[in-house]
Amino acid sequence: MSIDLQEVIARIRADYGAMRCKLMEVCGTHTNAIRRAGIHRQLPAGIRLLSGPGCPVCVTGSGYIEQAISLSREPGLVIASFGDLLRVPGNSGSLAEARAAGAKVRVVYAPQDAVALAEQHPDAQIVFLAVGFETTAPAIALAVRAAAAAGLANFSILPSLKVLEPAMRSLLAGGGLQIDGLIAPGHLGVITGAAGYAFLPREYRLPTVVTGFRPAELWLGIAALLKQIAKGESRLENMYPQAVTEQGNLAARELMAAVFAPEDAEWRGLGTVSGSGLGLAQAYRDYDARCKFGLAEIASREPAGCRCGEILLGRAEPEECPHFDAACTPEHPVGPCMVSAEGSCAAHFYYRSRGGEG
Amino acid sequence: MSIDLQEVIARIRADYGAMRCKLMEVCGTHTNAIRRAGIHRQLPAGIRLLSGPGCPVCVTGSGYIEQAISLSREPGLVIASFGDLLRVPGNSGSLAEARAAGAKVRVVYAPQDAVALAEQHPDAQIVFLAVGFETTAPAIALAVRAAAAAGLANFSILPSLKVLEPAMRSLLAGGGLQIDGLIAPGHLGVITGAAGYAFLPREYRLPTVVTGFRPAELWLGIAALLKQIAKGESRLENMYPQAVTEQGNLAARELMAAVFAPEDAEWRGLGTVSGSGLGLAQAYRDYDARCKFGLAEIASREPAGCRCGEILLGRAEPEECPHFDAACTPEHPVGPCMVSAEGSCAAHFYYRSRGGEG
Amino acid sequence: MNGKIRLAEGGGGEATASLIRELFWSRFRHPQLLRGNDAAVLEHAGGRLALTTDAFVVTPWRFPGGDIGRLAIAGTVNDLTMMGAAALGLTAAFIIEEGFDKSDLEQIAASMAAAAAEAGVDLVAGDTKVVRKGEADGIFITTTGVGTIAPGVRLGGELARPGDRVLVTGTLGDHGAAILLAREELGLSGALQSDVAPLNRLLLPLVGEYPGAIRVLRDPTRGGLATTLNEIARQSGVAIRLREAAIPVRPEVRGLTELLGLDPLYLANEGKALLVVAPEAADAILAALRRQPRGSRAAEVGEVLAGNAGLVSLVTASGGERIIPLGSGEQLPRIC
Amino acid sequence: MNGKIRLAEGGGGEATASLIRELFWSRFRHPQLLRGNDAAVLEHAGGRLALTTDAFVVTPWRFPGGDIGRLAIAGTVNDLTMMGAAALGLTAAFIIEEGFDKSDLEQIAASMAAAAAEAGVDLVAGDTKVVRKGEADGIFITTTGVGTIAPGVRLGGELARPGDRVLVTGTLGDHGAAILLAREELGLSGALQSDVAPLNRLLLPLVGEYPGAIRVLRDPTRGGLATTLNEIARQSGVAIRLREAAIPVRPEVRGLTELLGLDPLYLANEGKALLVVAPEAADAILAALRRQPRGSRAAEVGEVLAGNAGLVSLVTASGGERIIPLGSGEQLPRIC
Amino acid sequence: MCLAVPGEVVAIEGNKAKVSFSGVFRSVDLSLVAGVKVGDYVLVHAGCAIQVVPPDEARETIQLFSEVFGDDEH
Amino acid sequence: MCLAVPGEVVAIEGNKAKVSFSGVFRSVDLSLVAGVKVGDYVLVHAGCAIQVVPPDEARETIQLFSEVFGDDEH
Ligand code: SF4
Ligand code: SF4
Ligand SMILES: [Mg+2]
Ligand SMILES: [Mg+2]
Ligand SMILES: [Mg+2]
Ligand SMILES: [Mg+2]
Ligand SMILES: [Mg+2]
Ligand SMILES: [Mg+2]
Ligand SMILES: [Mg+2]
Ligand SMILES: [Mg+2]
Ligand SMILES: [Mg+2]
Ligand SMILES: [Mg+2]
Repeated sequence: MSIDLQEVIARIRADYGAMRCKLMEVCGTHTNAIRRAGIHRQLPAGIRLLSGPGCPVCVTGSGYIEQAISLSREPGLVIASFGDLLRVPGNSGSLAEARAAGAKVRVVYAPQDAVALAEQHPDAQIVFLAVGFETTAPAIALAVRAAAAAGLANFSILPSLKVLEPAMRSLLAGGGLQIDGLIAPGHLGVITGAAGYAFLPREYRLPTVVTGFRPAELWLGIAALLKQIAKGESRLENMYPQAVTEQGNLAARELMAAVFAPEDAEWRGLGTVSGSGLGLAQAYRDYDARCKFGLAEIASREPAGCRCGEILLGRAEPEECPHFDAACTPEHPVGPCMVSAEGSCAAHFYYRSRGGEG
Repeated sequence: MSIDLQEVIARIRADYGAMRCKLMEVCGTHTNAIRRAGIHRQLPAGIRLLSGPGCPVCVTGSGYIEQAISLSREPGLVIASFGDLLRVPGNSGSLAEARAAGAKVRVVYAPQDAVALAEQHPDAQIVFLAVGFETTAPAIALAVRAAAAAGLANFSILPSLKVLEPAMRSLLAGGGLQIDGLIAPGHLGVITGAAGYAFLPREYRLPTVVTGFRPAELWLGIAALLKQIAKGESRLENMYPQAVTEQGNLAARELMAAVFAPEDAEWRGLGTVSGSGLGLAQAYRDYDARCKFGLAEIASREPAGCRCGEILLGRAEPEECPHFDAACTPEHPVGPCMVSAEGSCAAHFYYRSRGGEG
Repeated sequence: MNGKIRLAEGGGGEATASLIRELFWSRFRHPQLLRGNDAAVLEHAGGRLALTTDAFVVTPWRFPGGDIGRLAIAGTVNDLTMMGAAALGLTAAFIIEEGFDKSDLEQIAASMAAAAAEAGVDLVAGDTKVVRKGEADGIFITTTGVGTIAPGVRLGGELARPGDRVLVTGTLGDHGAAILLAREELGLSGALQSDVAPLNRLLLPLVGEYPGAIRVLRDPTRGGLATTLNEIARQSGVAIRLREAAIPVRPEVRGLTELLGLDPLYLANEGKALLVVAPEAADAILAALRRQPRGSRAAEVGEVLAGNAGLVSLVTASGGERIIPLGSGEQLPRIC
Repeated sequence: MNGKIRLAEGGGGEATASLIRELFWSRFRHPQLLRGNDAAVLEHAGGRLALTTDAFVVTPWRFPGGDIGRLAIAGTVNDLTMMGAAALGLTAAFIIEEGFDKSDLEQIAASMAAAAAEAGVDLVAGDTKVVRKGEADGIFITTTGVGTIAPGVRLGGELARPGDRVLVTGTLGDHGAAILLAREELGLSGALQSDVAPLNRLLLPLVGEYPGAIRVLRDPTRGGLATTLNEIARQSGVAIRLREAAIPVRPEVRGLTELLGLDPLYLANEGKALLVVAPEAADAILAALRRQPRGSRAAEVGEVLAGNAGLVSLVTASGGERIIPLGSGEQLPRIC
Repeated sequence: MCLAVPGEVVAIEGNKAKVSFSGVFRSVDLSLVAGVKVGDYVLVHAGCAIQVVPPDEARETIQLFSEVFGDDEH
Repeated sequence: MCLAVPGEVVAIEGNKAKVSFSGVFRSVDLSLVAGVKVGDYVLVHAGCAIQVVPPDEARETIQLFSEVFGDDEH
């Protein structure tokens, strides 16, 4: 048994050809997968897809990057980071630029690889840049726990971990976010469970569908969402049950609860959202680079004219920014939404048709 | 007024054409200057020139080099050295090879440049390889004094400084050294004064002439020495009065007395000669890398078959060594006499005529 | 120009292109340099010569399926081949870091010799420099090739025309994936191998056999197929549309790129070529390629279109369409 | 081969020669490679081509009188010139360390352009790679040149004959001395400048004018006059005897070499050539050189002798004689 | 938000698995998923298995499609 | 034993001199030689002046030669 995706798409186009609505995804990997599959161009013209605050790189404040850069200049200190963070502009430049100027910045695939780096280089201080949402936080918690178990005095993390729910609430509370349905992040749901999204239809009457990332899964999620909207429903539907259970990964959530503690966090575009971040729990404070190196907080300064904040909220499209494709390109990004290939601006830059698609 | 050196040489060849004698110089710079001027080929056949223990590189034991190499492998430690020491083989290899394997070895022109290096790199430990005779010791004493005055905790020296007189006495005492006249080192004499050589004719009846390094100066010294020998005299003659005074450089000698203290020293070929070395005086012990890094003494191991020891004593010629121009070349030196361009073996290798001159 | 050189400026994408434009094209005005092909073509009394140079700096220098020596020979032979040129001779200049193992150097020399023999080309001049420990990353090799172009042969990135077909000689991304696999810091392993190989024996006979029908020959090295097609689209003032389903990619390469969030179209190839060919000859050329071992997985992957000059797009397996932009430098593994 | 590469093995002396023999000559058997001239000569339908390559790694990259860009152009133009070849085109491959200043890169490109204009040659192809911070020493440039050799021209290190005269086009050691001066760690200063310059305009007309009389043309770069003469003596199976008094050396170069215990005959030159010429033409060639600004201090410095094949010696100012051996690598300042 | 990829467990040692992603292998931490055996597919994010998934995920999607479209309102 | 070279003092600051070796300059320590003035020649070893020397050293040599040969025994 297999699906003829062309037939599915044709049917959706037929069924919802006249519909006018805005759907939002809040996951960078969704943004990217949708663009890569070319789904934008296949949707009926009245259906718009917005990209919300779901790329950890995009929502990280420039002050955090700046802290990392200033740390990276310490002699004997090595920054370990996920690759996509390297090109994010801070206030004074990116980590890639700091590296070009001599700072030691190593790209790792997994947080535990940064712990291994610390074991291999006992004379260096390794600081891992801990960015991510609930999906990534457990992997980082495992790394911190492993470092603690090994008694490593030369490993720490610079936390900028985020939790989705408070941010979604803050977004929706204002009423400024006008969307008709939400494509909920599939992999985050693996940890939180589908139940983690239940507040959206329940409290905000937002039709919400959890989906995966393959083209068929995305079309499935969109179809389900459009159907709800058409029917005037607002339910939580889990269209990715192969991976997302009702309650999610309990072991992961327990580990997070043991290693991390909620703290306020700054989101680019949203400002500071109370309880939306994860710091280290008291027992693991020795592994917090902010304490260990006495780092002062650095205020974020968004580049002049950059509209990333509004774009993350679905209040503006990248093309409405005066810098888009002028001063700001993936080559020379001004704002963070242009940095990651999943940032809304980069996605628009790369995947727009020159013939017109926005 | 000028000299026609050709005429001078012709006269010497005429006057001493039939003479049979052995002259020795004990200064590497003399060895080199004589070879470079081609004097060997111009002397009458019966007059032989031997090179004694006068190149600091040649007389430095392989154990010392080995200590330096083991130090050079310490993380954060930088060895500063005169250039010619880099290719001297220790027991396990040379400093150049240690550098190729990753050790930090910097070539400096002056000992004070090593102090400057310490000032510029406060996070590194700079160890200067203090080799030399009385000529070099004052410059090293100035460097140690400057480091002490600046309170530099990251500068030290690994001493292997030598003093000529005890070594000459040890050589001559055995009666094994059969030479007819000594060409005394001009620049060492600048420090010690001509008086520093007076014991040679006085106690050992050795005709001794202090000379400079230009071809004319060398010929002058040789002429004076031959004249003494021919007349059966044994006097000290200072043929370099422009630079060498009777008492030498008193300021330099006082400084050496303040900074250094005599100690026993190992000479390659001579073994350990009591009181023939200079260590640091009590007041400057903090600057002795041996104490600072708790270095164990390393026994010298001369490469099998190398006859450097005998060659330094004038008891063998380089060509008598089985390795000469076979296993041992300036490119791949086996013994230290092949390492420095001034070492006896290297000098023979480079400047011999293929037609026959030894 | 202000600022400091970034790694991305050597990545072969837009950053490299703009650096080269600003730095060199503004000062060196030779028309061949400005053309931006794999090799320069010089006319002289005895006919046309192709001249190409490349510095090889691959890290690590040894990788599954090859090493920097094989790469340096194959890369230069291939750049000559892409101009339809038969190698007259190659030169190699070595920059070696003090402390490099001589036995490794021997292995590199041996694999250069083997690659040269495989290609039937000669190394005719060389140079060796040694720099201090810490002043190079083991070994860098710059190879330069000079070759002769037979009369009548005309190839170039500027010659693609609407209606032409785009062929590739085999699977894409193998070299780039093998390099990522070889980088210890990513902790990956597998049987995946670089495709590094000289292509002159595969392609030069075809160039002779189909005069005029083969418009463009390119080796999609740094920056991969995506970057190379963008260059051709710009040089020729055409659009190019790929069909995702037709592009051959090994499962291991697919697995690796999915794991790291990369795109195989941007990964380097060192033993593949892309051909833009006249539509009427496409099937014959494809069949000829497939008859050779190095072309057994050749495929027609797209076509050249009029309009939208410079645009490269791809029709996805699910029928969508997306732009394939010029890459932007360093391929960084992504978490998200 | 065991062990690790030493700096000396890049010094251009005996160590470099033996490394190259063991590593490359054993594997690459092309007769041009084995000949060991400045450039390879390739015969093809259209006549003879000369091909040469060199990696430039000079530290510091900027020095009194020039920079690595000027050096890279002049060095390659000169190696072609030494074969009597007129440049058809040059290529340049850059390896740049991440973090290198773009304004410095611009200056290097500008001085390459200026040197190319001075020589009247074109850069026709290039390549740019960027390596990570700490994996190169700022910038390395490999230039390769291809040139045409006029019919009848025959030059080569193997052509010196007893009775021939050895000329140099000017003062020796200027480049090597300028580099030592520029190295901060030695704490030296002064007005001394590198001689780096293209010599094609000085020498190619003479090659045309004195066919057969000029036997060998060489640029005594790495390893200096001493090393180059040793190579020629070996290649031709002759002895060469220099006259110390005739060798032009600037006082500053003399001062610097005495201070550091070095020998100007082993210091690099980058704007000088040595010529081995037939005795009957020596005076005319010397006079012709001296009429040019770049040859105003040209001198006859020695002669070629029969017997003692491979031996280079020097008659000192005081009438003595000494051997001038092939150097042994890195020039290290001496204390003694 | 969060690239995760399914791979096949080919070996297990302690809480680490060797996981194959179409023939490319990486060490993956199993601490967060219980009872994984060789032959299972796990969803991997940042070096951690976060879920055991069925070998043929597509089947579920097909099933769900028919549910969505099977509904006959349109 | 000990390369030493004469150079001309061209400037003095404290106990450091700028010394010219035929036009190449190096900073040289003067601590060990008293009363040096600009224009003097000093013999320099390892960055230290160890002696003040006459500008024309050759004169002394010539003088000494005539003494050695002036002796009429041969
Ligand atoms: S185009 Fe650039 S500047 Fe404008 S909103 Fe996007 S990232 Fe910010
Ligand atoms: S030739 Fe070599 S091994 Fe023999 S004595 Fe001289 S240095 Fe020692
Ligand atoms: Mg090329
Ligand atoms: Mg590399
Ligand atoms: Mg060369
Ligand atoms: Mg390195
Ligand atoms: Mg190419
Ligand atoms: Mg060359
Ligand atoms: Mg350099
Ligand atoms: Mg290239
Ligand atoms: Mg560097
Ligand atoms: Mg040359």
